[in-house]
Amino acid sequence: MDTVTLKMVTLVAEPVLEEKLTSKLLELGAKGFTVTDSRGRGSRGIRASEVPGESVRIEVVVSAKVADAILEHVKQAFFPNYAVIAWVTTVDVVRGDKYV
Amino acid sequence: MDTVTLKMVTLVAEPVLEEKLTSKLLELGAKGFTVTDSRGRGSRGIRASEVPGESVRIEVVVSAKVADAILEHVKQAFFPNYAVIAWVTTVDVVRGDKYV
Amino acid sequence: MDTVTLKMVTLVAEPVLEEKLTSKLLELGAKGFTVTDSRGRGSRGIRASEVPGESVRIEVVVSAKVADAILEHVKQAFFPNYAVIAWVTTVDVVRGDKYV
Amino acid sequence: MEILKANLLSPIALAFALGIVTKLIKSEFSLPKEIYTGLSIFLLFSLGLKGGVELGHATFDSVAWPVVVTLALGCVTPLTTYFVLRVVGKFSVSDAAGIAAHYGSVSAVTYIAAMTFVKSQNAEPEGFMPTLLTLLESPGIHIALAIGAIKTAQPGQSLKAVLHEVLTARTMILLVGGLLVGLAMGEKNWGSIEGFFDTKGPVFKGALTLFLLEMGIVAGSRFGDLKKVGPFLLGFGVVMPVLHGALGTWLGTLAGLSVGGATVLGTMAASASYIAAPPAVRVTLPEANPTYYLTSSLAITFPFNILFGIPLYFQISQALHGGG
Amino acid sequence: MEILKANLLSPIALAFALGIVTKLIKSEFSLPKEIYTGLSIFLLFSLGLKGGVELGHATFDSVAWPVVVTLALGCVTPLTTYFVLRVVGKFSVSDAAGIAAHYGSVSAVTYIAAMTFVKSQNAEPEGFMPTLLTLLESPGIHIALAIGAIKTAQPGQSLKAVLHEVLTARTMILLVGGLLVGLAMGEKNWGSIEGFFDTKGPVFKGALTLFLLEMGIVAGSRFGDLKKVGPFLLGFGVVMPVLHGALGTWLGTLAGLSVGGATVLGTMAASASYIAAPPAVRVTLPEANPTYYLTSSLAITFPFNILFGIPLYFQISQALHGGG
Amino acid sequence: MEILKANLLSPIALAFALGIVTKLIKSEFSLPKEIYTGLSIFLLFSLGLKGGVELGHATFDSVAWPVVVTLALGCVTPLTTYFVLRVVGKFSVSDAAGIAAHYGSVSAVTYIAAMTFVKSQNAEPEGFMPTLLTLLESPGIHIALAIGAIKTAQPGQSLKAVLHEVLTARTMILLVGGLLVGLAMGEKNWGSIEGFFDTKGPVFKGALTLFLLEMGIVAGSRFGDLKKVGPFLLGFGVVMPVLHGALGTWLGTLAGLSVGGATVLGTMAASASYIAAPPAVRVTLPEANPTYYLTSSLAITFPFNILFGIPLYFQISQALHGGG
Ligand SMILES: Nc1ncnc2c1ncn2[C@@H]1O[C@H](COP(=O)(O)O)[C@@H](O)[C@H]1O
Ligand SMILES: Nc1ncnc2c1ncn2[C@@H]1O[C@H](COP(=O)(O)O)[C@@H](O)[C@H]1O
Ligand SMILES: Nc1ncnc2c1ncn2[C@@H]1O[C@H](COP(=O)(O)O)[C@@H](O)[C@H]1O
Ligand code: NA
Ligand code: NA
Ligand code: NA
Repeated sequence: MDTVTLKMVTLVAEPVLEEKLTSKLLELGAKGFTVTDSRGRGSRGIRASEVPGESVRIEVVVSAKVADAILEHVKQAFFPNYAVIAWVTTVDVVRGDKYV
Repeated sequence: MDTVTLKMVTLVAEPVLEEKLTSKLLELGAKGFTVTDSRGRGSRGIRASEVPGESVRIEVVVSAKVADAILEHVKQAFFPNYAVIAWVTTVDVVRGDKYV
Repeated sequence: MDTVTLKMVTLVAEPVLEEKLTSKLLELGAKGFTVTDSRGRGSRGIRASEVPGESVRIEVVVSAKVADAILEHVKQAFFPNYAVIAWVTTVDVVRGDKYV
Repeated sequence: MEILKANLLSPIALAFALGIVTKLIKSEFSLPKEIYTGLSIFLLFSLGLKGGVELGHATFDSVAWPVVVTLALGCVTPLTTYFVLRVVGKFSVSDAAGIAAHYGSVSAVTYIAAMTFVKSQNAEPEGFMPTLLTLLESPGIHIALAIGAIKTAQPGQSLKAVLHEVLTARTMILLVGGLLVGLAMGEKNWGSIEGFFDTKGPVFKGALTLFLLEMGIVAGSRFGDLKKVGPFLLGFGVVMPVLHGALGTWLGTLAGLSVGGATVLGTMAASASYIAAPPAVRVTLPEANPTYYLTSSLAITFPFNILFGIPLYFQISQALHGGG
Repeated sequence: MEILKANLLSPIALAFALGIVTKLIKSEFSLPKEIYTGLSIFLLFSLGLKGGVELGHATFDSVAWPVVVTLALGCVTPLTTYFVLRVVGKFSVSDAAGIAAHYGSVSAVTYIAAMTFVKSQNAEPEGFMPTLLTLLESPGIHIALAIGAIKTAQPGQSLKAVLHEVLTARTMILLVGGLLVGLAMGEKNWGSIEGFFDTKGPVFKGALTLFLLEMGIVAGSRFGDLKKVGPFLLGFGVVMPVLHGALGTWLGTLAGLSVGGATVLGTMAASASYIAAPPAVRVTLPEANPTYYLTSSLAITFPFNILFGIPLYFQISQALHGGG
Repeated sequence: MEILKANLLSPIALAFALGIVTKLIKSEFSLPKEIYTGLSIFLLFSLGLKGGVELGHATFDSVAWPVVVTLALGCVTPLTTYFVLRVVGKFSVSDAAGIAAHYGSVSAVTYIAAMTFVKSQNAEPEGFMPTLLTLLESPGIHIALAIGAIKTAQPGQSLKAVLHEVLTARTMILLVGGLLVGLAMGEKNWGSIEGFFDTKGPVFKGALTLFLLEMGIVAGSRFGDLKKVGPFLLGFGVVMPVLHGALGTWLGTLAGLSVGGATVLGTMAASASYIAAPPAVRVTLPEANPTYYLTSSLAITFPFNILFGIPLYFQISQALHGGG
């Protein structure tokens, strides 16, 4: 099977940030993203929505370089004031040229 | 901890394909799957459902061989006409013999 | 980018177990978790909820040691009687010191 | 026969049957989970409110005996269920206790259907019936789970958690809470919302019709498991409710309930919980096979009561009251 | 003009327009999907129930000819659509067949709007209209998909699966099922729930108003695609419904339908499905471009019919019946 | 006292209290989010429609002064809030501005409760009250966020995005849109849906009762944070609404509003937004602590107004109108 090795960045964040984060992802070079509604607990429990504990989980498949840019941006723009968590894993993607 | 190293294939697809995809997964040798409703953006934005941008995210833990068969099938049967994205990652599974 | 390499454990389980599992995760050392509603099929098809096939998908980023403890606990306390599936993958986490 | 026909041609029985057929023809259709939950919230809260408003008119004397027999039913029905299953049915301790928790508790939907039926037969039940429903909900679950926990020598440390969960669950909040709200607001305030919450009005009956359509779908989706549970449980799911139903109707009549009230109490005793009991049993007695308790309560006893049991208990009640 | 104005100032047309404006000003507002589904379930089931109750009064003779012309419309409209698109519009086989599946079927919401409109004009349609709606729903989809499958030489093995899906889908279960339930329960039982399900009552009309608010949002969110489909499809989306609408009204009148009934049949023929057809086409004819069939049916034909088509077919019907 | 008692025993106050108790006994029960949203859509749209129908009867003169004082309140209340918090409460710029955005805007649910209350007291408010509600919604948020952005020297580039979001949000679409729809359709068409949307009818009041049950749960789930916000904010959450409420009632009376109308305007001024303001503040002023603004508006001011504030402003209004 012909696959390309890329990075998948997963961000879990407060729902109010969905729009801000996803438009930033595209700006930084992502070609798409997948968002899932989820709930969770972390160190802060800050919630600026009616539904306590609710968060959005954003997955984005990108090149290693874009992944780094995303993490850098998230760290600087969101970590100080928002409940965001970010992790990266390595994935093999079919039709991977679409995402770089 | 006693784990088996397997592959996890994630497929993100239009909702109309859920039934088609999951029955194919079982046919190709998967022993189970997990589906989550999600939304997203990609290169096409095709939507044949009432809810724009909605998609299903299917995770399936399988052997490397089955993973390859799944990717091969998805590539041939769905990539030309449908908005499907597929990636594979390596996972350590407890009670892993259940899935091969 | 400054990241820490950690483990991400994913558990897929019957909804009635959500509370039991997540409180156990925190007890075993996890600092947070993310839960998503999902549906799926596996080897048993046991369903003790009104919605057939519904399950919860719990993701938790932890140190390798805690990951092992979680798997060990899940194996002993849940595998005999419940429909639970567990897998582990390696992730690079930003602000990773928060999770150990 | 007249009464049975009246029941089978009622909108709610027909909607329930349509739900079953929907599953039998393998349709994917079902109500969204949130709509189903919303309807059940409306129905339960309406019942609680109306019960509270009417409880304001009841005297202590008229309520005391019905409360006593209801609590007695809550203690007896899990035990009869358990012993029948152990002794006659040769079920394991866990399975027998798991099923007993269901038959010892009560199905709120069956209760609502019985209330609607007797009202349509002009046998208005007592106003405090929702009080009895809440009293009958939890004892059976706890007695059965306690038996299971003791016999299988489990620590049972989670029994208290289960008790809290049952007592603070949706049904309880809406019924007990609605009762208190209804009691506090009184007739005058009730007048301003009666057109919406009245349990004899079209909104309530319409919502109930839609709800039973979905319940039919839920019950019908369990029909595939009927062959897995064996002939004993099939018979048990019909015979046990008849016995409990007759017992409840008789005790209700002794306690001074009207024809309608005794019918509803009998129906409660006959019904098996499938909302409160399943998660409690799943967490406390994980070895109990869910296929047994879910299929018997949901795919056998529930449809039986909705379609045939309620008119039967009504006729028993009429006979016991010297009518019929 | 009077009739057009009456329609444009009706709550449902105004709510629909508000929904479109909501999207035009780029608001994120929309009804939760579950509420939208819940409303559609209520509306369809009400229609089925009421139709069933009224079908009880119909004679075989009065129903026979309307059934025949309805089936004829189900066979003719996909073919006219297909050939117009192929010959005049030069569309590919897949695209033409995909669009034909939509225009050969029927939009339940447009049907509901037509029913509500003619009733408000005191032109009560026949009681068996829901029967005709169900008859018209599936043939068009199958004929069009069969053409597409044959012409593109695909195995077409999934046509049977598509048929099962359409026949067991929400609309069918609720309309056909509701019809049978209504037929079985009869006038007497209907009385107890009429205040909730009556298709002339405020609950139905209120739910319909909210539903059309959401439909306006859904249609409005497709407006951005209007420039992608080209001028031909824009014109097609208005001219085709007028032709089919006139044909349906005429055939309905020939078959003996009243002014209201013929108007509703004409509206059905004029309308394009956007609930049952899209997933069927997406799965069976994946090469067909969804932008074409979704935009023409949802963003052109649907608003046209709701705002202008229905009063037009009503006037045609009046003229054909020698009135107006 | 009579008036306070009438309010505390109303279905909506009791349902709200039940919601709070539900959380205090640690129940997991709550309405599904979609049902909650659906109810709020129904309530807001009903208000808009009714307001629009009645606005058709209003003269320019009767509306002009109320509009002026409403806009004045929209400018004054965020400023008073900000300075009290900065000067007396020693809050940081961000926290003070964040809270000011909440108290400068308005809580639609509190508004609805006030409308229902004064109507039940036969003090029918003016028909254009929904117009005033929409006018009061956004200025406060913008003034407060602008102060915060200027004082913390942030670029504030997102202020425009926030403005668009507030103006196209659910509340605005439904109130302003409903108003226009109601205005366009007129009395005659309103008649056909009045039984569903009438803000004095049982459907509206029933939906409001269920909605306030959920609001009680939401408010109650914030009670755990009360000890985190300190005694100052606790007092502030009660004193500030009384001051703003008296000011609003007085200005409303000056502007010529009736007893009921002035009460409702006072309630609006007294209320703090917890739907529109929180996301706007979270995105624009991330350093502001959400625990402060959410707890004070939702767990203190909101219950205070629902249970005690509204009858108080009503009595102030009666006194100002020379009655009481
Ligand atoms: N260790 C973790 N593993 C998985 N998800 C987490 C973890 N910690 C936090 N989260 C998620 O991130 C969100 C914000 O966390 P925090 O910023 O720590 O409050 C939570 O609601 C969780 O959904
Ligand atoms: N780079 C990406 N990362 C994550 N998900 C993606 C990505 N690209 C596309 N998707 C998902 O795949 C779906 C279809 O994408 P496409 O075929 O590119 O239109 C989208 O709705 C997204 O949910
Ligand atoms: N191979 C698999 N890959 C992904 N998810 C699975 C797999 N097998 C089971 N699951 C999930 O785990 C749940 C329980 O599985 P089981 O215990 O096998 O019945 C299912 O409902 C699925 O959501
Ligand atoms: Na029972
Ligand atoms: Na058509
Ligand atoms: Na205010």
